[in-house]
Amino acid sequence: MTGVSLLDVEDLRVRFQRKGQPATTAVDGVSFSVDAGEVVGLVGESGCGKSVTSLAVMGLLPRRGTSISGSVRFDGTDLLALSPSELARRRGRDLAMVFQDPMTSLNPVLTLGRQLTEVLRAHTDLDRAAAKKEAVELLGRVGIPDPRRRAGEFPHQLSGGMRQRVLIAIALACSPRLIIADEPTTALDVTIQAQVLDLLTTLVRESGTAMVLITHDLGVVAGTCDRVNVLYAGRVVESAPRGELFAAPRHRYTQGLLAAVPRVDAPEGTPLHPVRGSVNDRLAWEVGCAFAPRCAHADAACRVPDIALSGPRPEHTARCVHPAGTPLEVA
Amino acid sequence: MTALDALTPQAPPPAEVTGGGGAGPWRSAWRRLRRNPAGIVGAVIVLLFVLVAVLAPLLAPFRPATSEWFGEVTPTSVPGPSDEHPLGLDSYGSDLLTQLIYGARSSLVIGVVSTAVGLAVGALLGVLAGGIGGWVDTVIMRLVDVLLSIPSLLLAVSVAALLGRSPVSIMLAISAAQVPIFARLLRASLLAQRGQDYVVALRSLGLRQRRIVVGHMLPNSLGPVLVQATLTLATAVIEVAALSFLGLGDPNPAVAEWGRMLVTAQDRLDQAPWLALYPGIAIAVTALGFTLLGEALREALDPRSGR
Amino acid sequence: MAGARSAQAAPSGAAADGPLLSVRGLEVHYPIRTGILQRTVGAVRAVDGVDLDVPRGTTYGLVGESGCGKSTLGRAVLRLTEPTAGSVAIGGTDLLALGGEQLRRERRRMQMVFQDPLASLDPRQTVESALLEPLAVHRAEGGPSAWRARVRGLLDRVGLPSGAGAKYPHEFSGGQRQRVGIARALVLDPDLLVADEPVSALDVSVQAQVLVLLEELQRDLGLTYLVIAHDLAVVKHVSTTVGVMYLGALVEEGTSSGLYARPLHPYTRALLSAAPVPDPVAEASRERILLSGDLPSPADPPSGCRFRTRCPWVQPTRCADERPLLRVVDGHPPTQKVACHWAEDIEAGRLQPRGSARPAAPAA
Amino acid sequence: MLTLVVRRLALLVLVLFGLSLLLFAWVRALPGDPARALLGEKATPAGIAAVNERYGFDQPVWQQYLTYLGQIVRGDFGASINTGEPVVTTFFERFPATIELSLAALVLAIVLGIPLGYLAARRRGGWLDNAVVGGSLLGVVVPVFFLAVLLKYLLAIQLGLFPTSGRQDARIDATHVTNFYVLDGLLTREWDASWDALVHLVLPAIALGSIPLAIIVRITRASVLDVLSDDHVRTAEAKGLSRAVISRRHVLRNALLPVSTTLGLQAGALLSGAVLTETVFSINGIGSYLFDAVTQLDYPVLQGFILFIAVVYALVNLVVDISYGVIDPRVRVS
Repeated sequence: MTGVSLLDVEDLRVRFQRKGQPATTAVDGVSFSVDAGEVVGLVGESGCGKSVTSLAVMGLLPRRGTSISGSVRFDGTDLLALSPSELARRRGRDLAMVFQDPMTSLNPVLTLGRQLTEVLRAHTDLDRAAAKKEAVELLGRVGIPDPRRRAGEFPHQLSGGMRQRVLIAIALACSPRLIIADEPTTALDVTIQAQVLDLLTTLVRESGTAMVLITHDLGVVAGTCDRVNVLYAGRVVESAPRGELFAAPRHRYTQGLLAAVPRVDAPEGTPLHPVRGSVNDRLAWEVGCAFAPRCAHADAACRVPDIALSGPRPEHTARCVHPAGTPLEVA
Repeated sequence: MTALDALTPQAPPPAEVTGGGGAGPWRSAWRRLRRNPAGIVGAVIVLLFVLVAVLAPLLAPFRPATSEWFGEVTPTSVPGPSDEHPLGLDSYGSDLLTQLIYGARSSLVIGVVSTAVGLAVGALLGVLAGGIGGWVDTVIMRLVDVLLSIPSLLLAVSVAALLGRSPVSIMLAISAAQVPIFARLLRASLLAQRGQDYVVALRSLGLRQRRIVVGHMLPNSLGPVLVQATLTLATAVIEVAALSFLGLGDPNPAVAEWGRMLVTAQDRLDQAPWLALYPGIAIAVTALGFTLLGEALREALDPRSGR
Repeated sequence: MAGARSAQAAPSGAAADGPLLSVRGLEVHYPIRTGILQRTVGAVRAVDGVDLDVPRGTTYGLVGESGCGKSTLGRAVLRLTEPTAGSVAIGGTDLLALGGEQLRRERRRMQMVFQDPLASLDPRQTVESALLEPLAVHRAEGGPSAWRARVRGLLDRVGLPSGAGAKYPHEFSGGQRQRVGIARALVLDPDLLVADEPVSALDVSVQAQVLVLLEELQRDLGLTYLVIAHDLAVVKHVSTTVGVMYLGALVEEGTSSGLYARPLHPYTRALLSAAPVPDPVAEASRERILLSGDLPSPADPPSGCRFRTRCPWVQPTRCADERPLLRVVDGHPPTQKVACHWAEDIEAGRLQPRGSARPAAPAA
Repeated sequence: MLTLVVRRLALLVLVLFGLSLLLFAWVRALPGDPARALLGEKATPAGIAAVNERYGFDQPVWQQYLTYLGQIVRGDFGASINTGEPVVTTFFERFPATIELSLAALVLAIVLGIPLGYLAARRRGGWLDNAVVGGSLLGVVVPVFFLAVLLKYLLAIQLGLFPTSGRQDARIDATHVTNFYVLDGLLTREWDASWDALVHLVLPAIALGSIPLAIIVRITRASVLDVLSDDHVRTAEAKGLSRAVISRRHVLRNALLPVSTTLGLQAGALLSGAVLTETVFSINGIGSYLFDAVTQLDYPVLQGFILFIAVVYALVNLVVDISYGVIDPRVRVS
């Protein structure tokens, strides 16, 4: 995991300072990497910092009242060190983003075609007509029926699923090397979610684009990602290849989540084991594991600062003093 | 981990423990209000204005509208500041400071009474329209449409012209322009709440419609109404003056009134511009006080609108 | 939990052996008005003929995607939305026949748990006063001191810390708010609880707490639930019987274990195949049925079978011109009913889906 | 879209109908003999007889109303009691002055207000923002007639930069075609006349413009702040578009939608303000006509005036709504 990755996020920290309010730390030292062509998941509940991480990588956080530290290396360049205009030249061309809410993420007063051509025109030297042709082609590629007519329509004339397809087309327009998809299907129905996930993974695999998939849904991750990073309270608490994470989770939080989620394929009478408390009940990392107040296995040893990501193998690490699989589990 | 874990009471986050009895929406609004400097400035201005109006007889050096020094006013000059008259005389030979202080009094009385009447009538119409709905709603809202189709000052002018020139008619004229505003505000607020989950929940608990409207929906509309009333006081102060300016003010020359002071000052603009300046500033500052307070209230009651 | 229920309620005997909730031919149509005169030109058929029975002490899970009419159905059952036609009986009492004041008194027997607990509570009311108010309105037994004790007991029962009563809704976390919502629904000691998406607004780790609480309360208090949700896993977990809704009507109904193990309706199959499972092995081996297109408008539903425009198994005969009714299929228990003309042939594999069904994309 | 227009026109008819009822009731509610009340101090037996004949006060009330309604529909608003001139004629003579003034004020407010509001929002919390917010607050609280008096004293009387009153210097022999003096000068190529009318317009327009300016600035600022936090602006940023393109195409364009609706609502405030401004600067518009009517209780003029204003106000708002539909595809298509 050294230097060869497409995206290398190292010790990313994001603090928000709003006037008259105490500063809040949204991201507290997140590190992960994405190799070319790889699909990496960032999983966590509300407030775990997954969306802030993605916005920080894209340089989309408001400048005022935000302090960011650490490094975000994309193909060797530290994105955090780029000027706003240099970063803007890379956004949409090298790395692109798909947002959560398709209903609000498109400009309501511009035609779909216009919203596609403007990104093409910004990053390629296509002329107006060529860009228009390419836009129609893109709409067709993401499965929008009758793309030529749709290109002249406005966002409100499309269903949520169709709009999300348009957003995917916009993200893919300039063949970026990395796509960050932030809860791309959360606002959609199950059957539409299946369509959109299928489309997204197919297109990404076909074009060899790497993808960071951000979600709260472990099921979505299980069907799509190569590697998974689990976030809690602004830190990666577990990082593992997909198969291992679900088969042998090490962090007590990951384990708890998996036991708490009902499954459609569970045999009848399978009990649920809730995680107690809420995400608001947490320790500062300076004091110990943030999950300790909710953890059934926590003891005094969990209340030491700077618990490192560790594990028997570098591919599967967890930030846990009493990881699953150690003798404590029988207790 | 057993299912029982989920049921054991959890320690609330530390921040909540210190609250003690819990912070109601009004209390937290009050806290936000106190932290807003513009709101404090507004509140101070309003307080001073009310004090001056109430204590006018104590504060003013003379009795109002006496024309006691009429002899000192000539067609070409009005005496300026002197030891006896800190701001000089007005064009009728009364003490200008006294006139200004008593002017606060009539502004306050007319402003408060007209806003109270406008609020009462408007709120009643709004509650009937929003609470009952159906044809009652239609009739009331069409009436409101008619009233709103006339610019507010012209509505006031018409009412004042109809009722003749008297203090009561001025108050009614100004409140007539406010009725549709409050009626709309309350109706919109009630309608917006009618579909909200908490109202549905109250219905499903078997509460009577009247209790839901009076006990829950109305208190939840109080915030916007309070804000509007404060902002309306600013408009009222300006409109009183505007009516006087148009010659529809209180005909009693013994009543000091800022708008009329401004009108009469116009004739002597080149000799004694301060005659216009002082009442003008008084109107603007008073309106500023109510506006600042109203805006601060709005922000305090709805933290999300914080801009 | 000695009930605050007065003598007149608690019907025993005659009505007790039938289902607690019985819905027949329920329709909720919203008129569509257009033009200058606001003429009614049609109707949104939000709920378009639904029959269902929920036996006492069981849970009926209603599942479907947004816009299928499940929430409208839930509200119509409680008469919070006025049904256009049909009947709703609770413990033998026909709700739709009740006048305003009778209905208001009858409301204590049926309560609702909302999706967004914060929105369902008056922001200016403390939790205690929100729970006391219904007791006072219905003049429950005992008087104020008994009511207070009941509220305290209830808050404790749903797992809220002592002192929660004096707080306002916004001071709680999401999970705690939903506990407040559940406590409020229980304060009148109802028989039926309609829970509309009770956990979908909550964090994943907190959802299970609320589901477990609902289970325990049902066991201890003998409650009957109608749970409405879009999450198939949640519905499966809590329900005795599951109904699948599409465009205002039930397309399949069955026991939770039977329906999930052997779904008959193409839509049920597609839904189940689309529901993500947190297990890569299961994900990789599942057959995935991808539906084409979007939900048709409930204002202009397709003729015949409403699902035919998206159905991978659609046939040139019958589907377009004959509306399928719920029926029992050979080889399946009589509890499982499906509204599909071709259910047997599809299950036996005699009919093959159009191209869109295929195994999940290989992961890497 | 067409439905909207027709519905709004239908509503306008309804409102006018209600208004005519109110106005009719108003005159009937005047104390004492309506004819005498109408004529006031100028009542002579002959005058009373004439009024009685015109309004039919000796007929049943409903018939009186129908007569009145019929006159309105024919565009007959009666004649001024003071001058004897038909109300409608005087309106059309004087209305151009008011429109000219209002338009000048509105143009001033738009040209200054939108850029200022936009810049304030973009530099939220900066000195410009604070100045703009403070300035717009002043615009709201300083009465328009006070501002007019102040401007007249400082810039006209003291500094002599602008004329103190009127629409045009009496010494200029200008030809008036449309009664829009600035336009007339341009049409007849009397450039000096046009220029002089323009100079006369400056102070009144600034005074009157203070009202819409304050409001346009605030709405623009709030609306831009809203749009800036919209998801679609973030999408535009994620596309890597240049700042200028985002500002123009994705922020300003969307932010102007709510601004355009408030412009219509400004029509009312503008008309009220015009009455006061015209009084201060002795401009012969309908404002000063109303002023005279009010001071002399000229009821036919007041009645006609209110009806007329209501129509203008409603039409302006209708035009704004239609243009909103043209700008916003969500309204246009559905």
